[in-house]
Amino acid sequence: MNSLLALLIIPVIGSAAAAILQRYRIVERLITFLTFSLTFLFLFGIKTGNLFTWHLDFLGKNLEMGLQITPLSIFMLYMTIAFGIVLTFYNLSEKSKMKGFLLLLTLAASNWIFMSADLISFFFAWELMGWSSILMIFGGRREAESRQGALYYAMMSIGGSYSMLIGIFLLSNLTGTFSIQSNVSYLVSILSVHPWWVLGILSLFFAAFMIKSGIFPFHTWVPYTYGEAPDGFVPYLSSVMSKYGVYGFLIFLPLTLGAHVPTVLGLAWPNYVLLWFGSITAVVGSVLAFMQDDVKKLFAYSSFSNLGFILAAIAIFTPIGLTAGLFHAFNHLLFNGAIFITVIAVISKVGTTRMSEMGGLWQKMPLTFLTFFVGIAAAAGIPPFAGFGSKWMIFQAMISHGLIFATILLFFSSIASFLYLMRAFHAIFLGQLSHRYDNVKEVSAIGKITESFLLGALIFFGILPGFILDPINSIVSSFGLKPLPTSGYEYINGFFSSINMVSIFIVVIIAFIFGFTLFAVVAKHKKVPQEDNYTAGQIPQDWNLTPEMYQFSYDFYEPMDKELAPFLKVKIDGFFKGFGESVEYIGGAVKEIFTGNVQIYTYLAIGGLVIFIIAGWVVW
Amino acid sequence: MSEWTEIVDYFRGRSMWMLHYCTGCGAIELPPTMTSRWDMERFGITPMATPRQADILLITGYLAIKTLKRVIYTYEQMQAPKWVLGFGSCTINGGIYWDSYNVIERLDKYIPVDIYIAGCMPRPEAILDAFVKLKEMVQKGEAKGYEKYVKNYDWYKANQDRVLKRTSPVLKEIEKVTKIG
Amino acid sequence: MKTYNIAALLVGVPLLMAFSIPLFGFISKQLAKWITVLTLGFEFFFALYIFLWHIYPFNVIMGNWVPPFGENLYIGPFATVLIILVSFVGLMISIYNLWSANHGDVVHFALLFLMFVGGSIGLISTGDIFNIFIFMEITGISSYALAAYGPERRALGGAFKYLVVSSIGSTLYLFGVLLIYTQLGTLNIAEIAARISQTTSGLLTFAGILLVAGLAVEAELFPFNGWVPDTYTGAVNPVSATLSGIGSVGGVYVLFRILMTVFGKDGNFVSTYGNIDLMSLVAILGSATVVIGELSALAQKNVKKMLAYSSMAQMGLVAIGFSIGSKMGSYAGVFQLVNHSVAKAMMFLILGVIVSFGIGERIDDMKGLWYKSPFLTITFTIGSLSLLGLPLFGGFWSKFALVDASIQRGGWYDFVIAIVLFASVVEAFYYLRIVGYMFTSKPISTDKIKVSVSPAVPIVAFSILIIAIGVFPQIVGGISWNAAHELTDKMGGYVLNVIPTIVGH
Amino acid sequence: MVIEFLIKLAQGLGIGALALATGLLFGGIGRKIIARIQRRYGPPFTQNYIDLFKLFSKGSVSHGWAFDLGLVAGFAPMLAALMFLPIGPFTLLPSDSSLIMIVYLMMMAYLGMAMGVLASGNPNSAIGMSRALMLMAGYEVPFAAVIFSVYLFSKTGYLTQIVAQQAGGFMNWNIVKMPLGFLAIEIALQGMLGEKPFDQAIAPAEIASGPMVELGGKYLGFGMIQHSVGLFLETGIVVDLFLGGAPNFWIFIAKQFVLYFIVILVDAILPRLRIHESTSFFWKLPLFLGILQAVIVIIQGGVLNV
Repeated sequence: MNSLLALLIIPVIGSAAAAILQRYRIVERLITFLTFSLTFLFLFGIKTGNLFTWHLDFLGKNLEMGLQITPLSIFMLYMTIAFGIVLTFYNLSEKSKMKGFLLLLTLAASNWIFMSADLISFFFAWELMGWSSILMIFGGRREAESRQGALYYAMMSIGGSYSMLIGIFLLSNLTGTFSIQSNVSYLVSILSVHPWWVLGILSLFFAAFMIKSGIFPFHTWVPYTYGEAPDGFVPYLSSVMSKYGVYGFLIFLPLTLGAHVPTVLGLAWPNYVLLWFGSITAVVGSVLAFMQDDVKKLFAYSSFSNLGFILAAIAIFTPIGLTAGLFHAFNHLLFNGAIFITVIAVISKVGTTRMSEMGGLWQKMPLTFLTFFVGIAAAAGIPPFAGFGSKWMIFQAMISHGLIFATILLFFSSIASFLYLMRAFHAIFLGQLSHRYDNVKEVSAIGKITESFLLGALIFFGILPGFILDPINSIVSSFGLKPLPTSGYEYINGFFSSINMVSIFIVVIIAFIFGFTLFAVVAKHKKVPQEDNYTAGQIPQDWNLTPEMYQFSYDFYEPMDKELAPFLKVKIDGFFKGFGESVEYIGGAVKEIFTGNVQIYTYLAIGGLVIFIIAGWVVW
Repeated sequence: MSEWTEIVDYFRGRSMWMLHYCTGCGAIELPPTMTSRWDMERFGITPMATPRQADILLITGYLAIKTLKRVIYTYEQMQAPKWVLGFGSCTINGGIYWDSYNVIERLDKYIPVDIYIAGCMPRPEAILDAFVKLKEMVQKGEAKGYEKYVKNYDWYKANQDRVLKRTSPVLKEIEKVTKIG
Repeated sequence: MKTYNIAALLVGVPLLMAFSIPLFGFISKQLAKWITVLTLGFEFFFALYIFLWHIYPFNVIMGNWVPPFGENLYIGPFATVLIILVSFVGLMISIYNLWSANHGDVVHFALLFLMFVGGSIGLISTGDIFNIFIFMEITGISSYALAAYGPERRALGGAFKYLVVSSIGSTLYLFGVLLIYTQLGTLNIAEIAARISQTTSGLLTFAGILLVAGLAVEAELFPFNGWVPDTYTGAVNPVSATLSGIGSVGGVYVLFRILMTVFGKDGNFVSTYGNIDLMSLVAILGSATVVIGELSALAQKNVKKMLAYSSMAQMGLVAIGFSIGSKMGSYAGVFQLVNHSVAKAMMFLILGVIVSFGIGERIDDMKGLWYKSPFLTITFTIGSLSLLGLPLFGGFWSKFALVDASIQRGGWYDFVIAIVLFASVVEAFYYLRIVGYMFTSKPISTDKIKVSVSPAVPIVAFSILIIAIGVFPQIVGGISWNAAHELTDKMGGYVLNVIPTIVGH
Repeated sequence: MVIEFLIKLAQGLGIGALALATGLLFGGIGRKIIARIQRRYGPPFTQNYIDLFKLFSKGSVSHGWAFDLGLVAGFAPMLAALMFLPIGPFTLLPSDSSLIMIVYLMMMAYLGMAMGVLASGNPNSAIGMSRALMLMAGYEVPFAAVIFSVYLFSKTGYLTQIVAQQAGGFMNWNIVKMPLGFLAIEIALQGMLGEKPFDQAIAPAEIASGPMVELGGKYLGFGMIQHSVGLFLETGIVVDLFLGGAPNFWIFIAKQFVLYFIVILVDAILPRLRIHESTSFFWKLPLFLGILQAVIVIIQGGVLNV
């Protein structure tokens, strides 16, 4: 079978099988996992330049729908399917809700998005992914909220798709073809002649991509949706599905490469604008994240904040910017996946998503704790874990253009990410263990395997980034740019510097060994239970002090509220909600036309006729 | 080995961190002791915030049974080596509260006191004198109150229980109140 | 001129069987139902035969009187696709009716139903504007009666409203026909079409306006569609399905047959006659209908009423598609019409099943349907997603074509399509809201709904059809394209096929 | 190979010890200076060595392995970061991205430390940590602005090279070329070192010394080492960036001491701000200075040719 077709057909068949057998949960999960694995096997058969086209007798045009493989699509396919395998493997054992057949449909759509050679297949796949994920989000932990979340997502997503649809037809009417390549090259050719027109088309497309990735000002749906989606699906939603927007941007961004357009600080102005959208997203996400008490919402904000980083990086369409963006996309997939999988593991054990109700779980779930720790260290960009290299490259890309304000925004976001990550870390795993969770157990064997794998991957790709940078370099050269120099798997080569990650790793390890030796040699310590704590002389038991009362994690950054209040007053969310409400209000008013009174209907009909006739008379 | 212990003891004597448990009026003597007139930091003595960090427990004044309980708890939270300074007459014989029904008379029946500072109030000079004495004792390896406490724990415990028993009805009441609240 | 007179059975058989149903009814009530199924099965397969063996386009000539002198039926691609659609939907609803006999007088119901379908087929196939009026009256009268069926009092009210507004419509239509006859002296569509461009009488424009207004009642265009919500809601569900899946098809057919074939010009863009741009008029009506329909549906708490408003809005989309005037636009219109009537008929039937199990028809009552019947939930979802135009479902391609056509047309249609798409977002909201209620929210009682075979067959058939169109749009695409060709190429597509020897060409 | 490695190891430990000694000495001198400003005699300037020695010989409590791991994780990356800092003419592990490595390794140390103290489960340490992090959100932003200006100005992140660019006398130092940046980083330094008015995190009288509330004995010792090495590193970076590095170790620590002296003077005369006041302070004046510096550098032609 043609591998390209197999990537689409196998998930669909798997989906049908899973739908039929969904009554038997374990079978359904197994089918989901196996389908992902099988799809992955077929990935080895594809090569750059593979093409597949079929003709569709539709629209009265010679409509060619095609699949094609570029280095970028290979990279995306490997990344997303591999993550899907990890997630579905994890879901084999856990009780988290997830509808396998919809996930597999999403997989088919996802593969199709990355492989589509023309805008019609792209749109088709995009919409398919849209509705299958919408249906998936129904049926989260909390019923009413998950419905709201799914609807919010649906509204934004469908709005975005329609905007893209209009863009597609505006474009194809001029070029007479739907092929992505020829449309993009057409846009390149008219960019300097009709810049506003191109901008109009691009903004129609970019709106869809921004919505999907949750870029400011379309970020508002993200927390509602990620926060309420079924636990087994959230990692996929935030790690994989947010990357479709990135892929979309990468389709259109090369068009400013060869064109003569006004530049700002060496950046073509459309890129400059996108860069600002990215930077603002990064900041907005981080700032809103550290105000959150709901752990899924917190990482939802975190997720789109990182997407802001990625967008800012790829907007600087230089070799280092592109490399940094793609590298961060990969790292984000990895650490965000690790974080979300550990988070849903915790949620499934404690049965709540409110962080202020958790705490001290490191004693009960040590492996989960360690995975989470490494995950947030990577998210904070700390060497030698995955996440450091890409963040550092993003900063280099920005500094090299002298984009001081955007850089500072991003750096602030990076620091703020440290804040919210520490908060989640503290509130979930550190601090006092409530007696409610005395019986909490570590995740099952399958969960342990998944977590160890993610832990290993975070370290492995941290110290040997070359395994990711190599394919990224081939993507960079496929865009006609000169890739960054490579010098071995352990090096991250940047603009200013090259970093040998292995050497850092070794130095840190030696320092750790020394630290532990010192720790073991000097005076001995006494192990005490966590309740034995400094309480200013009060004996906790006398005052009925329970561990959860002795845990400070609610409203952790309350003093910041005051400083950020002016910024938090701007409520984009409120705008969308208010818009929705007023539409509903107008709907209520319009409904009153149909009063149920037949006389009114008669008057309406006659009135309509009279207006026609008068209008006819006047023009006549 | 003994040389090593001597060295350690020498440094311990030079760096004593103090947790002041200010129950009574004696606390008023501490600010002058710390500030420019007498400056106790020149002996390496610094006030500390928690029992985990402290070497000296300085108890300034009378101890009601209620506070005694906290003192014992705090003392047990401190880690060896640790020393106790009883400050003022109240810790020695109850002072003016000698016949009170709920104030203890002798602190060292409940926790081992290394040095008492007599007086009502003792002046900062007296406090500094006590610190210097303690330093000398530590450096000579004589201040071993904490070891005494471990050795005679049963005796101390019995003494503590005898008086602390009296607080239980009150605390029981509180328990009820907090439960209802 | 190809003729195929045996095709007169398409119109004749259902009407004949309709009037003989009381006879069968004497034998057994069940037999009356089965007769309906058989008749419509015959219709469907006959139409399918015409389609698959490419017999269309052809004329059916009554008593050897060639048009324009005699009465004729003309079955071109447009008629073929609509006859297949109507007979298919009719067949499915009649199969559904085998089970749902709880609306009173079974025999007369079957009679009226068959009469309605037969009338619609006649309406679609006839080549004579006065016969159109006759068939409109046949369908009209039967549908008033059908709409009044049901145990609830609101059915009567709905039927009465339908009757009043629809009578206004037919009166206006009749006036229009009268004016045309006085000006041109003929009733044959082909001949009128051929001769109309040689006449410059303003009265014809006036006639056009009257015809648009009259037919807009059946085609559910604002402001002539006041009857829609009450009638649809009042009628029992199979009747609502019939009205929405069959009734509106006939209305749309006539409206655009007259606007495009009669009043249109040759060439790609058929729009103006006289000074009044009738097509733009319809586009405005269509846009208004879409917006008003969607907004009204948004505010509804009653699912059935919501479906009614949504029907209205979908018909607006169809009208916009045709009104673009280009081939692509007509294509989008035909395709949208097919998708709409299939999906909407199915959803009304599903609602009928739900209601028959004692579950209310408000949104809140839909809560947790997934736990009661995954089958109904999934099929309802398929219907909704198709109406929203999401891929893998039929509606995707028609909405796709609609956007393409509008943007090709350019000009103020860019705004029309923007409005339409915004309205579609609104539509997505209320449909997905229902779907959300169905998928989430465990209900208080999880008594399983056992769907018996006869309602399950049409629902399954409709769902399969929707997905089949979604995956292979060619099924409908090819013939719709031909239909679009017929509509936009007035002379070559229609007139010369009916009367090859037409004067003045 | 092995010999080479062992030599490096020994040198590394030596640097660690030296940095620790310097850091502790600075701390001791700082205490002495403050005492003198307050007209006290003050402790001997070796007091910090004595304290550290005592702490390592004293018993302590542990709240579990995460507590232990956190303390070591707070110590080890600090030590690792030292290896990349040019101390005078000497750098153990020259790397052309030394600046960013030091900055990020220090962050890792804070992360580890935070993990340890939060694992103790004491709300005071949580409050202290929350304050420390909020303060960090303040001072890191102007700090970053200055670092970026230096990057743009020197066109490298290699500290040794930055030092080399400043060779040839006082007028070549970056403090002369980028005075605003130096000002901003000196203010940021005040916050980084947690000296008054930015010592909210370890306010002893308010929240019982915040993060350190459960630390005793060797744990507190590790905390002290971390602080001292951090002091050495942070002042060391500023010396390398702005004060032209140093030809030998003694001049290096002399320059470091000058920076620390300013910090101590400010510390001695100011009271403590509230946490949100200090955070927003950093977002105002120092950030403004830092950005102004960066803009000046860009205008002077600091943009790299890509």
